[in-house]
Formats: sequence, C-alpha cells, structure tokens
Amino acid sequence: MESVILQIAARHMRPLLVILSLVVLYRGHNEPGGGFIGGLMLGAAYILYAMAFGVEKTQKSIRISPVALTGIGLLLALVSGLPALMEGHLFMTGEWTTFFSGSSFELKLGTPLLFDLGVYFTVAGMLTLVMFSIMEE
Amino acid sequence: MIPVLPIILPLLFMVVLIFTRRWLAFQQYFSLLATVVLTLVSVILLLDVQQNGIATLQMGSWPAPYGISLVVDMLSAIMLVTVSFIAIVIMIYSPGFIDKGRQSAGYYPISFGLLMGVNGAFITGDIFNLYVWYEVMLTSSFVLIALGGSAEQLRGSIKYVTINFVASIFFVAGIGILYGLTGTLNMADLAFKIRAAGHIPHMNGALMLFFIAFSVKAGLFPFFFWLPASYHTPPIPITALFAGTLTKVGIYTMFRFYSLFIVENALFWKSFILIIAGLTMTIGVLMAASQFDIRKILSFHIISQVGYMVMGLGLFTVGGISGAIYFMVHNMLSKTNTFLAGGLVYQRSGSYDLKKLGGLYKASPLLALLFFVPAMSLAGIPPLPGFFGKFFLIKGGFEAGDYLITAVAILVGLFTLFSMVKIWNEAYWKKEPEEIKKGKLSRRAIAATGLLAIAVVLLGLFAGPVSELTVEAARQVVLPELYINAVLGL
Amino acid sequence: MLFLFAILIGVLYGAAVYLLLRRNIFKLVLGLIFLGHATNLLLFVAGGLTRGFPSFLRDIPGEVEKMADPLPQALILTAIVISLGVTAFALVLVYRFYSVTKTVDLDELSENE
Amino acid sequence: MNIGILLLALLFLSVLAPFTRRYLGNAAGWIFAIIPFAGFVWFLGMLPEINRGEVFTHRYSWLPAYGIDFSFYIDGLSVLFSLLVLGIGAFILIYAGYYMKTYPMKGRFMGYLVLFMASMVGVVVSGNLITIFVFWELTSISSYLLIGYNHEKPEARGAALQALLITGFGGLALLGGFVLLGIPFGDYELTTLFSNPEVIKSSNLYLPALLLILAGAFTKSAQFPFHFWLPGAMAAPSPVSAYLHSATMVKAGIFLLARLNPVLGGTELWHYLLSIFGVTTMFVGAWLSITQTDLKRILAYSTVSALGTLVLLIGTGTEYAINAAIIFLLVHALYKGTLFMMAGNIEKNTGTRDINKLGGLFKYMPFAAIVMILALVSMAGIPPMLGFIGKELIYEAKSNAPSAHWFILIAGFMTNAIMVFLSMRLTLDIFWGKEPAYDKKPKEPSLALILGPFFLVVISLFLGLFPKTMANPLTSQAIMAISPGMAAIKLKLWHGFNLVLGLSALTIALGVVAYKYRDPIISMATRINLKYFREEFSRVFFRMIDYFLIYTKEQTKAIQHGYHRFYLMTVFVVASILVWIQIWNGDPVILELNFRDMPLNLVAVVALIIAATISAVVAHSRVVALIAMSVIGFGITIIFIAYSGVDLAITMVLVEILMVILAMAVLFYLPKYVKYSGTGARMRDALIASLVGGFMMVLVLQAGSSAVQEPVSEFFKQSSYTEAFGRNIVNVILVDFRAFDTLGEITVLAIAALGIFSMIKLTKKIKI
Repeated sequence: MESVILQIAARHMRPLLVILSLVVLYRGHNEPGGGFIGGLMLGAAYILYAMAFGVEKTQKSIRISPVALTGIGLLLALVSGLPALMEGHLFMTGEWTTFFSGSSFELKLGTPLLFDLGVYFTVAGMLTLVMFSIMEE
Repeated sequence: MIPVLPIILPLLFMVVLIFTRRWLAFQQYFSLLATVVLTLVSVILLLDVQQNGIATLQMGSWPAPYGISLVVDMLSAIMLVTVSFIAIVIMIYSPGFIDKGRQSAGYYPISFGLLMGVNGAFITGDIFNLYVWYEVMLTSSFVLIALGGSAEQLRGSIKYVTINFVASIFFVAGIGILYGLTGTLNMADLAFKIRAAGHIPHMNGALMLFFIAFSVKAGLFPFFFWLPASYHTPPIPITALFAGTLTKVGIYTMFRFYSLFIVENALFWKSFILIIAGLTMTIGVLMAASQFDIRKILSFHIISQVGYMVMGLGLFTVGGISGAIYFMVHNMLSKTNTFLAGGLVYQRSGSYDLKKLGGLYKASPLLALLFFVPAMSLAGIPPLPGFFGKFFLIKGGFEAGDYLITAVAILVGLFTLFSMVKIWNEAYWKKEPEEIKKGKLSRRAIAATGLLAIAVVLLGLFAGPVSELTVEAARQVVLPELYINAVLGL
Repeated sequence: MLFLFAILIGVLYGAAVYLLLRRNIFKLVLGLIFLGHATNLLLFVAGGLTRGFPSFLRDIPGEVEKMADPLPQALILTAIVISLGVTAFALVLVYRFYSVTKTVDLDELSENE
Repeated sequence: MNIGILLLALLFLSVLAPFTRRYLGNAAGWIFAIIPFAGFVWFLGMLPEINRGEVFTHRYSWLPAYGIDFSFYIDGLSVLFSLLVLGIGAFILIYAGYYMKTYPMKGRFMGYLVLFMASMVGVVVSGNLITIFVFWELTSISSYLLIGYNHEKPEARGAALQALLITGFGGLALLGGFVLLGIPFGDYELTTLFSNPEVIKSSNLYLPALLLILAGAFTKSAQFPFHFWLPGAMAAPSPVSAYLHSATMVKAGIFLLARLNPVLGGTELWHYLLSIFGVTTMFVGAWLSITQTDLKRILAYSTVSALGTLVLLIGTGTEYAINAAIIFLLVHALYKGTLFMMAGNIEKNTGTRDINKLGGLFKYMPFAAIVMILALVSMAGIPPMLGFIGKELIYEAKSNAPSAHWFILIAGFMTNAIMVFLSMRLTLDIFWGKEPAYDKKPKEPSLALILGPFFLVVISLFLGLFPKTMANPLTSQAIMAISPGMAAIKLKLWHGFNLVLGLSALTIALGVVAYKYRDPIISMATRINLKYFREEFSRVFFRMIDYFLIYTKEQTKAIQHGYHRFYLMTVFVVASILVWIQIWNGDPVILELNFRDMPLNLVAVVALIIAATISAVVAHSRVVALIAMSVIGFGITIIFIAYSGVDLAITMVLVEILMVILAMAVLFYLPKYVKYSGTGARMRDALIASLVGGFMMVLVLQAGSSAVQEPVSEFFKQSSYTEAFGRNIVNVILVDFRAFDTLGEITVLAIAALGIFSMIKLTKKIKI
C-alpha cells in the first residue's frame, strides 16, 4: 500500500491532527471534546502515518512505543490524584490554578485536566497498540 | 486515604510492570513484593475497620451521594485480606509454571489489573463504579485465560468471554434502569431511598437483572457453564487465581445487594435464593464426581461450594451469613491450594488425568501432604477450616428453621468427601503407572503451596478469632443501616 | 418517542440474542456488538429523554431545568469505551481462534472431545 | 498433668513419627508406647477420685463468637474408655513396631496409629458435642489412612473408601444431630445437657436429632445394615484390626450412645430403635461369621455381633443391662484385641489366615496357643474368664428386658451358642487337627508380638477371678455415668444355680453339638446365605457407587454438554423466565402514546435502524452485515444528537468507525458464511430472542416513564462550573465528579490492548 498521495497526506496531516487533538483535549472541559476523543484523534494521526509508511517506520518516528504510551497515560491519570494529597485533601480532589487571569482570557489549569491528559495518552496508546499489532500481522 | 490504596496501588504496580515487562526476574520479585505491600495495606484496613467501624472515603471530596463513595466494612476488609494473601502465594508459585513467553506477554501486569478490579469491586459503594471494576476484573481475566493462545485455551475463552459479556450487559442494563427509576447510583443512597419510599415501582425487574448478572459471575445454577468449560484450560496458577477470587466477587456483590436493596418481597428472594443454592451445590458436586481430570473435578467443586455461600445469604441471619463468609474465606484458600497442589502433581507426573496418575503418596510424602490438607479441608474434616464453615452454615440453617436446604448441604458434604477421596485414591494411592513421567518439582511452587496449606491449617486453628470477625461482618450485612449511615453520614 | 425507542431497544436486544445463538462465530461477535449498542441506547433512554438541550453551561437563565441529564451520558461514554475494549479483544480472540482451529463452527467448541 | 497436655503430646508424637524411623528402627514401638502408658497410669491414678463421684472438667475458649468452648469432661465412663484406649494402645504400638518390620513407610503408619489414639481419647474425654465431633471425624480419617495402608492393592483402597464413606455419612448425620440437639439447649456443653435433659425430650427436635445421632453411632459401630464396612476393613494390617476394629473405634458409637443415654435415652423410641438394631446386628453378625474361613473376617463378624449386643443392652436400659453392657465392653475389648493380634501372629508365621489351611499349630507355638485359647474361652463365656461374668449378666439383662424378652433371649442364646461354636472351631482347627505343609516351620512369636495378647488375657483372667476387687472399681462409675442413679451390681463369678446358669450350660452344650456337626451346619448356612443374602452388602455398596458414577456422568453430559450456543440459550431462557415473572408480578405499566412527541424524521431513523438490524440478522454475506452494523451505529448517533448527547455522538461515530475497521481487518480472514441451522432452530431462537427483547423493552418503558424527584445529576448541573470549573458537564463528570470510573475505564482499555497485543505477538504454541 505504498501510495504517494497517502504518504503526502499522512505527512502533512499528522502534525495537524496532533495539534487538533490537543485542542479538543483542552476544550473538552467546556465544549464538546475531551481526552477520549482527543486520544482517538492522536491515535488516528499515527495510524494514518503507519498506513502510508508502514508500522516500523512509524514506530521509529515516534520513538515511544505504544505500550509505553499507554503506561504513561495510566501513570498520568494516577498522578493527577496526588496533588490533592499535598494540599491535605482527599485523593483525586480537583486542584486548580489560574494563569494569565486577564479579563478576556484566562488559562485555568487543574488536576482534572492532567487526568484528562492521562486518558488522552492511554487511548492513543491503546489505539496505536491494537492497530499496529493488527497491521503488522 | 487508605481505602483507595487497594485499588490504585495495583494500578501503579501494573504500570511499573508494563514498563519493565522485558526484565522477567525483576517482574517476578517486584510482583511478589507488590502483593506483600497490598496484603499489608489490607491488613491495616481490616484492623482499622475492626477498631473504628466502617471506613468510607469520598473520591475527589465530592460528598455522597454525588461523588463515588468507597466503603470498607468488615466483609470487604476480610475479602481484601484474603485475596491479597492469595495473590502473594500465586506470585511465589507462578515463575515455574508460567513460561517465559507468557511472562513477557504481560502475565504479571495483567494479574495486577485483575487484583485492581477485584479490590475495586470489594471497596466501591457506587453501582456504576462497581460495574467498571467488574469490567477491569473481567477484561484482565479474559486476557489471562487466553494468554498463550493454545487451541484449548481459545475454545474455553470464547465461552468464558461470551457468557460473561452477556452477564455484564445485564448488569449495566440493570444500572440504567435503576438510575431511570431512582436517579441515584450510590448504593447507600439507593438503599436509603428504597427504605424511605417503602416501595419503588418497577424495581424488581432491575433487581432480577442484577441477580442474573451476579449469578453468572458467581457460577450459580443454571448459569455456571462458562466455568467448567474454561477453568481447566490456562496454566494452573491462572486457574488457581481465578478459583480463589472471581466467583467470590460475584458472591460478595450478591451479599451487598441483597443486604442493601432487598426490602420488599424478602420472603420470595429468600426462598428463591435457597432453591438456587440447593440446586447449585447438588448439581455441582454430582458433576464433579464423574470427572477424571483433577482440574475439572476442582472446577465443578467451585460451583458446588458457591452454593454453600449463597445458602448462607439466603438464610440471612447473622449465623448464616457469618458462616457463609467464613466458608468463603476458607474456600478461597483451600480451593486455590488444591489447584496449586494439582499443579505440582502435573509437574511431577505430567498429567492431570486421574487414569494416568498414581503412586504419588509413595513417591512424594510432601506432595501428598500438600494436597491432603486442603482436600480434607474442602471435604469438611475438622479441625480444618472447611469443617467450621460447614458447621456454622448447618448451625445457621437449622437455627433459621430452614431444614431442607440444611439437609441438602449436609448430604452434599458426603459427595464432596467422595470426590476428594477419589483424587487421593487414584493419584496418590494407586500403584504408580510404569510410563509415568518423573518430573522435578519447583521449589518455589512447593514453598507457595506449603505456605497456603499452613494458612489453611491456621485458619482452622484460629477459627475462634476469625469467626469473631465474620460475625461482625455478618452483623453489618444483616443491619444495612450501619452501612447506609456510614456512607451518607446520617 | 419513548415507546418507539423501547421497541427499538427490544429489537436490538432480540437481534443480538438471535445472533448469539447462531453457530457461526462471526455472528457471535456481531451479536456482542449489538448487545453493546442496545445497552448504550438503553442507558440513554432509561435516564430520561431531553430534546436539543445538551448539558453545557452557557449562563442562560433557567437552563439547568431544561438541560438534559448529563449523568447517563457520562455513563454511556464510559460504557462505550469499555465495550470497545472488550469487543476489540473478542474480535481478535475470534480471529486467533480461527487461525488456530480453522473452523468458524461454534459447535466444534465442545469441551468433551 | 492435664488431659490437654496428654492429647497434645500424642498429636506431637504422631507428627514426629514419620521422621523417627531412621533413628529408632523396630524399637520405635517401645518408645512410642511410653506416652500412652503414662497416660494409662495417669487415668488409673484418677480412679479413686472418680470413684468418689468426682468429675473433672476443663474449658478453653474456642469459638467465643458462637459461644462454643473446647471442653473436657472426665467421668467414670471417660476413664474406663481412656484406660482401654491407652492401655491396649500401648501394647498395640509395641506389637506394631515389630509386626510392621518389613513394611514400607512404617513411620507414617505409626504416626496414623498415634493420631488415631489421640482422637479416640479425645472423643471419650470431650465435654462438648462439637469437641466430640472434631475428634470423632479424626478417628474416621485416621482409620481411612490405616485401612488403606496397603494402598497399592485395589481391595485396600476400596475398603478404605467404603469405610470412610459409611462413617463419613454417619459423621455428617451426627453433626446435623448435634446441631439440632444444641438448639433447644442453646449450648453444646455436656454439663448443660445433663443438667436438664427434659429440654430436648419435650422438644419436637427430639425425633430428628435422635435419628441423626443414631445414624452416626450406628455407622461407626457397624450396626446392621451398615455393618459391612467392618469386615471389609480387614484389609488393614493386623495391628489396625486389633486396635481400631475391635477395641476402640467401633466402640466410639457405643460410647456415644452411652454418653448421651442420660440426655436422649429413656424414651420408648430410643428403647425400640436400639433394641431392634442391636438384636438384628447381634444375630446377623454371628450368623454371617459361621460361613467365613478367613480368620480375621470371622473375628470381624463376631465383633459386629458383639457391637449389636452392646447396642441392645444400652437400649434395654435396665440396671442389669447397663451393668452388662459395661462389663461386656471390657470383656470384648480384652479378648478381641488378643485374638486379632494373634491372628496377625499366625498369619506372619504361616503366611495364611484361612482356617482351612491351618492346623496343628499347638506343638509349634504352645505358649501363644494358650494365650489365644484363653481369649477364646472368654469369648465363649466360660469360667473363669471375665467373659463368663459378662455373659451371665447379659442373660440376666435379657431375661428381664422390658419388652419382647423371650425373643431377645432366644436370639441371644443362639448368638452365644455360635460364639461357643466359633471358639471351639478356632481352637481345635488351628491348634490341633490336620496339619498342612507349612513353607517354613512356624515358631513362637517374638516377645513384642506376644506381650500384648498375653497381658490382655491375663487381665481378663484376673478380672474374672477377682471381680469385686478389680472389675467393680473400674466400672461402677461408668455405669452411673450412663444411667445416673443406677447402682453397680456386685460382680461375682459364681451366682449359684439359677436360670441363667442353666442357659449358660445349655449354650455351651449347643455350641459343642454344633461343632460336632459343623460340616452340615456350615454347608446349610452357606446355602441359606446364598439364597437370602446372595449379594454381599459391600458388593451392593460398590455397585451403588458405580450406578452413581454412571448417573453423574450422564448428568454432566446433559448439562455441561459442550455446546456453546445451548449454554447461552439456557442463560437467556432462564433469564427471560425470571425477569418476565418479575414483570408479571410487578406494578402495571401505564403506557401513554403521545404522537405529537414523535417527529417524523426520528421515526424514520428508528425505522431505518430496525430495518438495518433485521437485514444484519438475516444477511447472507458479511459485507451486508457489516454495512448494516454501521448503519445502526450511525442511526444511534443521530438519536444521541437529537436528544442532547453531543459528546456522546462524537464518541459514538469515532468508536463506530474504529469498530468497523477492526471488524473488517479481523473478520475478513474468516471464511464466508455457511448456513448451519435449519428452520426449526431459527424459529426457536427467534422466540427466545423475542422473549429477551420483550422484557428489555418493558423494562425500558418502565424506567423511561417514571419521573424521578431530584436525581443526583442536579448537583452536577449546579456545581459543575462553580466548583469544578467546567461548562461541559459530561466531561466534568468524566474527569472530576466520577473520575474514578474513567480511571477504571482506561485501565480496561490498556488491559484489552495489552491482551490483543500479546495474543497477536504470542503465536507460539505453548503448553501447560
């Protein structure tokens, strides 16, 4: 399946999809989206790439194995529960801080977002893991 | 904080093991250490519950009934300790029996996934969260039972996966309907609402869906088919781990649900459950009698003995429930132990088939002892724990005036004895066949089996203190108000 | 609409059960997927139906009363993902089963052979 | 010394035993005998206090949550039994040390023997029903291990299994009986039971409790029709037969009856049940012994008969009967122990136990012969042995039995005559008579082998000669324990001329005559047995087990048949029945059809999904099925969008795409559809499917139409932005309110992914 068009598309789509997935991830707290949907998009970016260039090359270009990605995702989700403990709250209590608290724009970051990031990585890792295994077969 | 540890620690361990999956030696020792840590945590929880009563934790500080409540009462704590102890034994035992391929394919991390699910099911106080832990547990068990992918395993796992999937669907459908009817998912809140309303229309359909779902998981008649169809297929430590944990989660949940949600029609549910219990214990034990594969005999026995536990539930007196809980602990330990001893038999003689086995009594007194102790415990011979479990149940049954089911339970004991003696007569006493393999036994496996056998003996010898715990646990089950008040802070 | 949806859910469950009872292993998997669909819909419908008012807070007065119940949706999302994982696993299992045993006939699964 | 210490010492010894063989060799028996002997002396030392009417009790906390203690209760009955168990036990250990010289795994054998001894002592000194039961079961298990000692022989395994199942059955019944007994008393302590026995007799639990307890006692003590395991148990080595199957274990049932006589006894039911079973067993046992030729089996049947006699006497319950029971118990233990040990000696010396193949042994082993003959004299009830006193008392008791005494007397007379006959036969046929060609010259047994038999016979002789000074003190308190308020009769050898003496003389005469005409009698008995007892009980037993196994096999085939779809079918059918019953009995469903609520476009979507569903079901190709599947998925997505599920819809689409890709990738490896099932099967499955679909439909209708006050989600709506800083409530629920669910969810994903990964990578065929 060495299609040139696909290869070009995949090469250009990948960064786009990655960025888009991050946007979806961040937006998810207020608008439709979230870690799961973002993760699927991230995964899709790499699957597309793998369809164009083959699994092995894709693996090399990511440098991080899907299994590790899954693990990192789980770990992040787990770790997001810990800051609460330092604050003396119960495990997984949401802790928030605000950056650039201007009037029109503010960047609110909190442990639930970190948790969602964990979901994002896990889903992407799972998706690529499964698809890569099947595609290699 | 502590109530959450039995759930998130296994997850942490799982992640560590995922990252280190290529270093087998590390995996073996780390897993062992991890299970020891889990056991310590569980013991601390148990002591805490014993001193301070039911422990609760609101995840994310969201108050009940909005957030997810974690609740550890005596029953949960007992189950946690038992399961994590079994996990220690399995982790000691595994290296000799799980080949390198399976080990590097994720045997260890997924075992911790299983433990996470099991512990989660014991601890959570939220119905949907319970479903999630069930799925964690089941998915892990799906992976473990198919791990390695021999034809036999695949055959077994297709049945296992499909029937359990169907059960999960019933479970989650029941949750949806219950939410539609009551607007809550917190078990204590739900129980409170049921008691406050007196009657919630249309509840019984959902409750029946739950009953079916848990009956499948627990292996009750007539939903047990997946169990004997699949339990003999994976490597023996996996079977032993399943035997010690999975069906008991179903039973545990049944206890919880019965205690919290059955207010109306109590008489119907009682007699219904007792009938199912009687059929389960009888049919299971009769099927066990006809088998010649050690693993199959033991698998059918799981079913039969699950019947005893459900019988205790059906009695729904402190005596009966306490007996059932004691029986459950005994059964988890003894059953795992017999499976592990069966694995040793296989390692020594290369077969699980009684027709091909023999002479083990003469060949290896230690091996004989390691089987004899748990087998006699299962058969209910004093002073091993099986006797106390049976005795408490019989006492509970007669005192509750349920003579018929108690008579059945007594009679089933005889057949249990028969099958245990059958294994003994054939594999241990019969003259050794000439063509038998003379394998070398793994020391770690012997140590693990021995450790468990010692635990079985101790459980019998310390039946007094243990039964104090089970009576307390039973009291909390019989008086659900304690649970409801602890969670809702009433 | 409740009535129609109830019928739809009934049909989906029925179809799933029918497919599960076939001998062909492919239909078995199809049945599992159908079960998942039926259940997602069941969670959705049983939790109460609200038209065209997604549960996003937009600071509109009185929105909270009109808004759809978000909880069943969250549950369905979780359930969808879980059944995705399990179904994917079942698919691969079936695939592996076929490549090892070279049969799709479930009646050849008999353990007493 | 404390009884607990003695028991622990014995248990410790039994655990140690398997390891001692290397160091102690054949002398092990002598050393092992020290502890039981010490125990024997200790119990002997208790006699004066016991005879003053004292009872020793110890209680240890055991199961406080259930109010059950581990307690001991030592009275005259306990002491008498303990003396027998420990005294005979000590001799048996010495005997076994040498007897088992050539056997493998002697250490384990000794261990089991000591374990048995400990359990037996435990039974007789227990002060609590549950404690009794614990030791009771231990005697069953240790005897199982001992009977199956020659386990490579199928007969030994069969006999062990038979004994275990029969006594195990009894044990379970006994447990049930004890529990029932404990209900009205609220306690299992013997002291509680004895203090007010009327509690149970007036309870309606009396009958079931009595029947269950009797089932336990009768199986253990080999009462007809459970008697057959005892002759079968002769597969065990001789020390076992001598100890378990004559002097001790089989007496456990008798002990139990005696122990509970004050609680359960004295009723008509008790009297009749015990008398009927006892007299039957007594006669049948004796009768069946006539035709035996195996020395040990002869003795086994005569033991059965003796056990019947004991049960009969306890059931009779008069002062004479209880006295007779205790004396006869002592008599029997002493002579039967001797006889079994001698049977072992004879077998060891000649290589056979068949009395037809024995003869003329007197000249080779005169001393041993005299010992054995004295025991046989005691068995025949001839003075001056204690057996004579026993038999006199029995006749006395029987002739005074409250009911049917003529019948009992005649049965007893016949039985005793048979005993005389057997004694003569064993004496004359073994020690005199025709001498076969022995392989090697028989000789006197060595000291360890003859010590036990000798002492037991001497004791029997002395007790017979000096009954008042020796036998009375041993037994008087035991009699009182069985039946409070009864006095021990002053025992004497010579009663003067009376009816009983006449009966004795007649018995002996009949026995002698019978011996004279032994050949016609034996052949007649054989003919009768062939006609009426054609099947030996134990063969019936094993055939029953065979039938049982065939049944279970068929049942397994019928239930665990291996057909996956029938498993699923069972699940669905049963589930449908159960749920439909709930719906049927539940609240009525009120259905409101509101057509304005049905926008046409959505109705069309629903119709489309249904159509797709049906086509997926009936599709003949996989492509159609997959397309239909995705139509369904997207249709559901539309429904989600229409009813405010935005996140849901996006996720559903993505998942659906993924699922189709996966399904295509995986399933197209599979071969094309083959039509497997016929129309009938399809109709049946359609019916089941509609049952399941139907109840789901009704449940959804019920849930969807019920209005809920204040669902918990109100809180989420209120506090999603204010407390969790998110406007997308669904997402906030997922990552904050119920983040724990999501944690589990991604764990499922990770595990499933790992599973898929490993299933694909791990293609190697792996065993285990």
